[in-house]
Amino acid sequence: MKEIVIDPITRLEGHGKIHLFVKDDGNLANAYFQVPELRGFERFCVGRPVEEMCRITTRICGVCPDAHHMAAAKAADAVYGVTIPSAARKLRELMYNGFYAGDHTTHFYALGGPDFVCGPDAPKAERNILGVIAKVGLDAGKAVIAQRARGQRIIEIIGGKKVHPVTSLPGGLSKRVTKEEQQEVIEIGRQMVEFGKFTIKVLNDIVLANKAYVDLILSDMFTHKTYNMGLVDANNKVTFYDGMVRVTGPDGKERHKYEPRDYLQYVAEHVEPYSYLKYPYLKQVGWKGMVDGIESGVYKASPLSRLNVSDGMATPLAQAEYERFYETLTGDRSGRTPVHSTLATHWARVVELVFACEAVLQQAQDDEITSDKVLNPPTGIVGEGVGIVEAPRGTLTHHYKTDGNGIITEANLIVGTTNNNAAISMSIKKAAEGLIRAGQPITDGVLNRIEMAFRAYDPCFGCATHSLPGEMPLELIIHEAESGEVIQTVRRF
Amino acid sequence: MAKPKLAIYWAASCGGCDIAILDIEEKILGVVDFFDLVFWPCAMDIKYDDVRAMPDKSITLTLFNGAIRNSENYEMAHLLRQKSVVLCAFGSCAADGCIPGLANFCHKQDILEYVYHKSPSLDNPNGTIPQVECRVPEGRLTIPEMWDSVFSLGQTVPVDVIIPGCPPQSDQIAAVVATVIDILKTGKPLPPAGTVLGATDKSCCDECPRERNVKKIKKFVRPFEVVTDPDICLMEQGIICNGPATRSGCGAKCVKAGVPCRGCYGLPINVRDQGAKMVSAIASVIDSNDPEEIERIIATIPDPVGTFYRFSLPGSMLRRVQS
Amino acid sequence: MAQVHVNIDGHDIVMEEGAYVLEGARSLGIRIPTLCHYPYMTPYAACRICAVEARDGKGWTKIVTACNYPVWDGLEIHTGTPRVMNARRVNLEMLMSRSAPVPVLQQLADELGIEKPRWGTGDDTCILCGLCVRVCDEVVGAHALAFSDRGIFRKVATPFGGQSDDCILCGACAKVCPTGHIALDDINQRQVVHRDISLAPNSAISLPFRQAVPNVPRIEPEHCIHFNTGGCKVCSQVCPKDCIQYDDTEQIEEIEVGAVILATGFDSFDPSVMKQYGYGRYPNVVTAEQFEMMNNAAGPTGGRILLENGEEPRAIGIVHCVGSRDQNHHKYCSRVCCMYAFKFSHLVKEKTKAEVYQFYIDIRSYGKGYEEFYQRILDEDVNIIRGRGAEVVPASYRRTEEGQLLVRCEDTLIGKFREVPVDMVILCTALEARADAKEVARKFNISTGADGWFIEAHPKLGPVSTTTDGVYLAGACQSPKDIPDTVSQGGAAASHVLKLLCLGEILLDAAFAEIREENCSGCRICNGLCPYNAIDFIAEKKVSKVNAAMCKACGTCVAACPTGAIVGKHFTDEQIYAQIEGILT
Amino acid sequence: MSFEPRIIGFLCNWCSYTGADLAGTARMKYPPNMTSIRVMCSGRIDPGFILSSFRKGADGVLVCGCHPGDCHYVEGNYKCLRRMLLTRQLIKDFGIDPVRLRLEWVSASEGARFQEVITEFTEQIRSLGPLKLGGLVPEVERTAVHT
Repeated sequence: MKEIVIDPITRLEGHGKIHLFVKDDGNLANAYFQVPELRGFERFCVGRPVEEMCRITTRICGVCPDAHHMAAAKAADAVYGVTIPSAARKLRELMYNGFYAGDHTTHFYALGGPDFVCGPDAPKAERNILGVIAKVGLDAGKAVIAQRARGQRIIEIIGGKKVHPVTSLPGGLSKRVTKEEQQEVIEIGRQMVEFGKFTIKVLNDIVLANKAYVDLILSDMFTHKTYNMGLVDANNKVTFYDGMVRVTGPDGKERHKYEPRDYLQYVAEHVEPYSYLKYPYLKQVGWKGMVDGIESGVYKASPLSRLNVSDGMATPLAQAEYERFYETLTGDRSGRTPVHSTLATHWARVVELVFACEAVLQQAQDDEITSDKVLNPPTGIVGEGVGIVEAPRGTLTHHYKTDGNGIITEANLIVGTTNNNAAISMSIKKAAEGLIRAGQPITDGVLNRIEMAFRAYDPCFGCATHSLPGEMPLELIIHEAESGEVIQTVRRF
Repeated sequence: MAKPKLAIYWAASCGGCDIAILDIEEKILGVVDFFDLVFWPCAMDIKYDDVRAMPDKSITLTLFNGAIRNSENYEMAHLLRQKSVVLCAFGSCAADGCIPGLANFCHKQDILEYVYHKSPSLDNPNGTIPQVECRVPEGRLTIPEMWDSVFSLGQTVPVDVIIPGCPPQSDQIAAVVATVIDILKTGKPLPPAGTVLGATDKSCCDECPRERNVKKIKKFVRPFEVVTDPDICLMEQGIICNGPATRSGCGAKCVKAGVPCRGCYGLPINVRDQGAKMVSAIASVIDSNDPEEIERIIATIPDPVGTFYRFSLPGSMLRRVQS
Repeated sequence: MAQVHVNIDGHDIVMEEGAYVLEGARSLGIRIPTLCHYPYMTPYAACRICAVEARDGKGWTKIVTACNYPVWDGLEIHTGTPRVMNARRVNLEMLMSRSAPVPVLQQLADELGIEKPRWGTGDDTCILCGLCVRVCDEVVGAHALAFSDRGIFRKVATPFGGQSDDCILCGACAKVCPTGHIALDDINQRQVVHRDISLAPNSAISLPFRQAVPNVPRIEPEHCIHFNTGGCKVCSQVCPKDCIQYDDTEQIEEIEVGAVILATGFDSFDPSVMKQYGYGRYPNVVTAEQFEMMNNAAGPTGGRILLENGEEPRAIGIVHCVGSRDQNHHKYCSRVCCMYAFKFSHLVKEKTKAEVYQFYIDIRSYGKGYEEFYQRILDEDVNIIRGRGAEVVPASYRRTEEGQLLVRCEDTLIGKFREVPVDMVILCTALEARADAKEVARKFNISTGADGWFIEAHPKLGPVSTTTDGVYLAGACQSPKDIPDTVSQGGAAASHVLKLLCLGEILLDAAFAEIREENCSGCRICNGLCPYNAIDFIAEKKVSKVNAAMCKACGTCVAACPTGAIVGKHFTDEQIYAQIEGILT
Repeated sequence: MSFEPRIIGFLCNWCSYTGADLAGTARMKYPPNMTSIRVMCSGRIDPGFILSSFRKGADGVLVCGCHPGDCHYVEGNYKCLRRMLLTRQLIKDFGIDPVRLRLEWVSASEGARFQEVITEFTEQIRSLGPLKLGGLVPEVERTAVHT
């Protein structure tokens, strides 16, 4: 038996590690995905005041702090049983959409993008944001950077701070938005929508035009028929900040639809001794191990999942793109037939990107956001609260219990990426199985495809790659399990 | 001549520091252009072994973010110290331990117990706890051991430069980068070890636009309990604000946005313990001489230690909760 | 008013029309006897003794009363004609027929050559002159007296002859009464030691005390008729320089000074809280201060030592440590009592034949000549009993031959319980800090000890200065002390001040706090903390600044400064942390 | 060998330090475990001094000032009082028994009281045993035995 360790695949929220066991015949025996770090937020949040969670849990992830900020804020509102002023609610949602617009951009161009814009087998030197820029032009590159900046700017205006926003409080926000700031956001919104259109164009011209990519999407290697989870609004349209959690089966039929506070009835977390990261699954379906199918409680929570659980998008451009997406991949523009190809997640992400941009423009034009009343100081206290938002990487749950003084006595967090832990492991294994074959040399392409398998999830421990030049460090060491003698090393440069 | 070499590494951190680096926008291109980026695990495919292979002091500048939380962080800190001319503690985690450092309020065992035995959404009938080494049918799997305490970089190896902040503000990063590039170009002398860059020698109040007056506090209130006056010092409105005991450089963004400073820019020059200083300052302005009343007023401060040491627990004098 | 020409006894005089004859005559020095006339009161012509003859020069003539006959142009007045004399005699004799032979009438009778009144004499000492009624009405304004009844029953009386509520006990009626018919019964409440002898000023306008500076009289509003009734104002009418200002009030003046000497002195302990000594209950139990006043030659008794009943005491007990050296009151020794108690014994021995008993705990006669004085007292046969005076009780009436009071104590030298009979007891009351000492201390940023005495800068090295530069202490405000000590401390304080003023500049202690401007961010936490207000906030620079001249280096701002911007010279953080390190490693 | 507590005492110059002086000149005996650091006023005592003392190995910290109302600097001892009450809360949260930090008012005339306080406090700390701080340096983690 040979043993292959890919370490680190990346680091951020802890780092990921892939462990492959190869039979002597050269075929894969098993693949393990490990998350070897634990920081214990749930434990050390105990004793802290609940209103501080918005500013403490942001440090779980510096890439999507806004998601944690919002989830914590909503949970804190619930703890105090307070309804926040509608102006505050609109501002939070506006800020959150702004964040999405920036975050999805980064992922599509800097992380996911290279694989498709440049093509999966393009020389790795090109397979990065610079490669993308080379392909779509320097101006486009600048546009990408500008788009990121726009998202950050909206967060700064409403959240007070680009990375790790601060303004949410139980009962609303600590900061008002001035008319001038509103004008700036509206302008940003316009540019964002333009950028959204541009991105669709890039997708069409460069990606969808590329037959190889479409085949890749549809190839079985990257397909998992699992349950999907995501937030939906009153009309079952995709929403990020607030809504009900909807779960649909591999068949696309609705399985659950519940209020955040009820999440414990639907989600449970499984533990494996070789990874610090737990494996959430659908409680009522049950844990059958890391397998897909309607019998297995494994679910995905990703842009793709959100599209799959929803009946469409709330804005025109996005809706159009949504229909085109399903028409292309399932032939059914209604979206009732789910798409299971993990690689389609990138396209789904573009759909959401467009939606976010449109939403920003729409919400920025609502004059109520400049209202003075953004905080509604709580009067009583309930003592328990759950806050769920859609993080770009999946449904994010914050759950707090407090004493009468609002001091945390128990905290439970199910982080976006964690939802996909099982799915990611499966994807990796499946990819590895398909790629590591008797007699086949293990090449750099092999590594990249294995990467692609989970990069699609934009896993938060992959946030790292939201940066130049957009590659995962990846290394395979193949050696005799017994002697430990290295037979082959493949390394990317 | 050969480009100066730049390394960026993260230990126990959230990645916000790197996002902050990205937030310097186009300037990042200039950085990549000026430096020879030799190590950036998030971005490049350079392994530890390669770093080990590098000659000592061959890396001109290493930006080290994240706290020291396990043996791997620890070894990397030593390795990079050995290989770098200038080792920079980048961001609050490396400087003082930051939010992950709050883990020092509990012990490793508490964390494992809670996460794998007590958390409400758990399904763990056998009470499995992840093991450093674990056997699976195909063989043996290992994961690093987590430590009981979190440490700052400075407590692990000597640090040359500190860039504080959670995260350091992009404009400050840009400025520091410019300075460093300038130093390297013109061959100016390096700043003395332990120099703090990207921040000033004053406190957060310096950048805070709010009007301040003589303080006398009868009762502390929490940020959400009152709609605050945007023009008056938050502390005068009874809200605990760490601004006075926090280095300036962040632009006082939080207070400008109506939330009290929690001290992410770390302790000011001449201050040895951020929390102790806050205690001293806060207690000084309590408006009572009667022990019972003082106790009552103190009781209105929620979670004093967690507030005063929000970003600097591992960097503090007592480091962690004892026993 | 028209001027008129009048001739009195051949002297021409110009008077204002309507003025009375009596005025003109008196201005010419011509004596016209009166009984019912008094300045500041309207003439009443009750006694009619002031009869004179008026003529117009054309033959018309008439007897009129000078006190209320208005003058007119061309009027001639004759005051000595036989007709006038006769009229006066008749009037006087009639008056005498109902009145007792009081001195004023006798004297007048002699003047007019009446050996024996024709209609004999009566027994009424009141001559119904009405002065008392008028003074009470017109001057005092109390309207407490009036005439009642008619004819032979006419008399002066208070309403229904009872104690009048309108009477303010001013005594004016008694003062103006020419016959002494009205005597002021001392029923007033002013604090007295002895009947008829008040320790309060005997008149509403008086000098506070002999040595008062400035040595001018002042009015006691609560005793002044004017302030009680709005009337009187006699003093202002008699004052030739009209110095009397009724509307004068206390004024607060601000004076800029370079230094201050606090010499606010002490309060004396109120012994009435120590019931066992019966102060307030037994009139012959007096405090040292009251006894001192009695001894004052200028005092109410003219320096005589008298009992309440005006007799000389046969034995006097002097009780030491009243309120001093007492767990229930003041733990400290008042320091001056022993010696003044000796002085009292000496005075008593000098002025009276009385026995003196001293009841003491310990005799503290330190100091130059003190012990010698003590010895002298012993030689003067003063009884020195070692034992705190436990109680003062009245002697049972059968046993008053030696004294009306008994002082009880345990004589610790003979180990016996004793009851010492005395007539008078002098309580040596404790010196205590002024009631407002704490306020004053706060005003000057100095501190008081637990007993309320001001705390000096250093018990040995700075006994005159305080923690506030330029503020010095003199006398009993710092601690109980006698006159020599007070004088010397006062001198020392004065010279300290002079040193300051002459120098023109101040030498500062090198230890003070300093704010590093480059680190201060103007959070203003320190601003409210400085007990000396030495920290200013410079708004334009947004930094705080320590005024080194005012800083006393207590370091409370140094500890408080959250930015570590304040350096405490001589006690820097570096120094203290180094000490900690040094001690523990 | 028996445990000898190490105690740091912060004494104000005017009352407590003088009181200690008096105890000395009056030849009063008290345990030698306390080493004193003189400050002008108890108001100068920075909570940092106390944490640092514990950090550097003190088993107990004694803070002495003038009696309320007697402060040489008017109210420095009240500021000290407030700081010590909050500091006590702080070290409690740090898991250190708050009785290890003691605040006492000792006047210049209370030599005997000073002697009492020191004796009593020393015995109290002795019975508590040494204050062992953990997690101070990374090196301990590497050698630590983890379960």
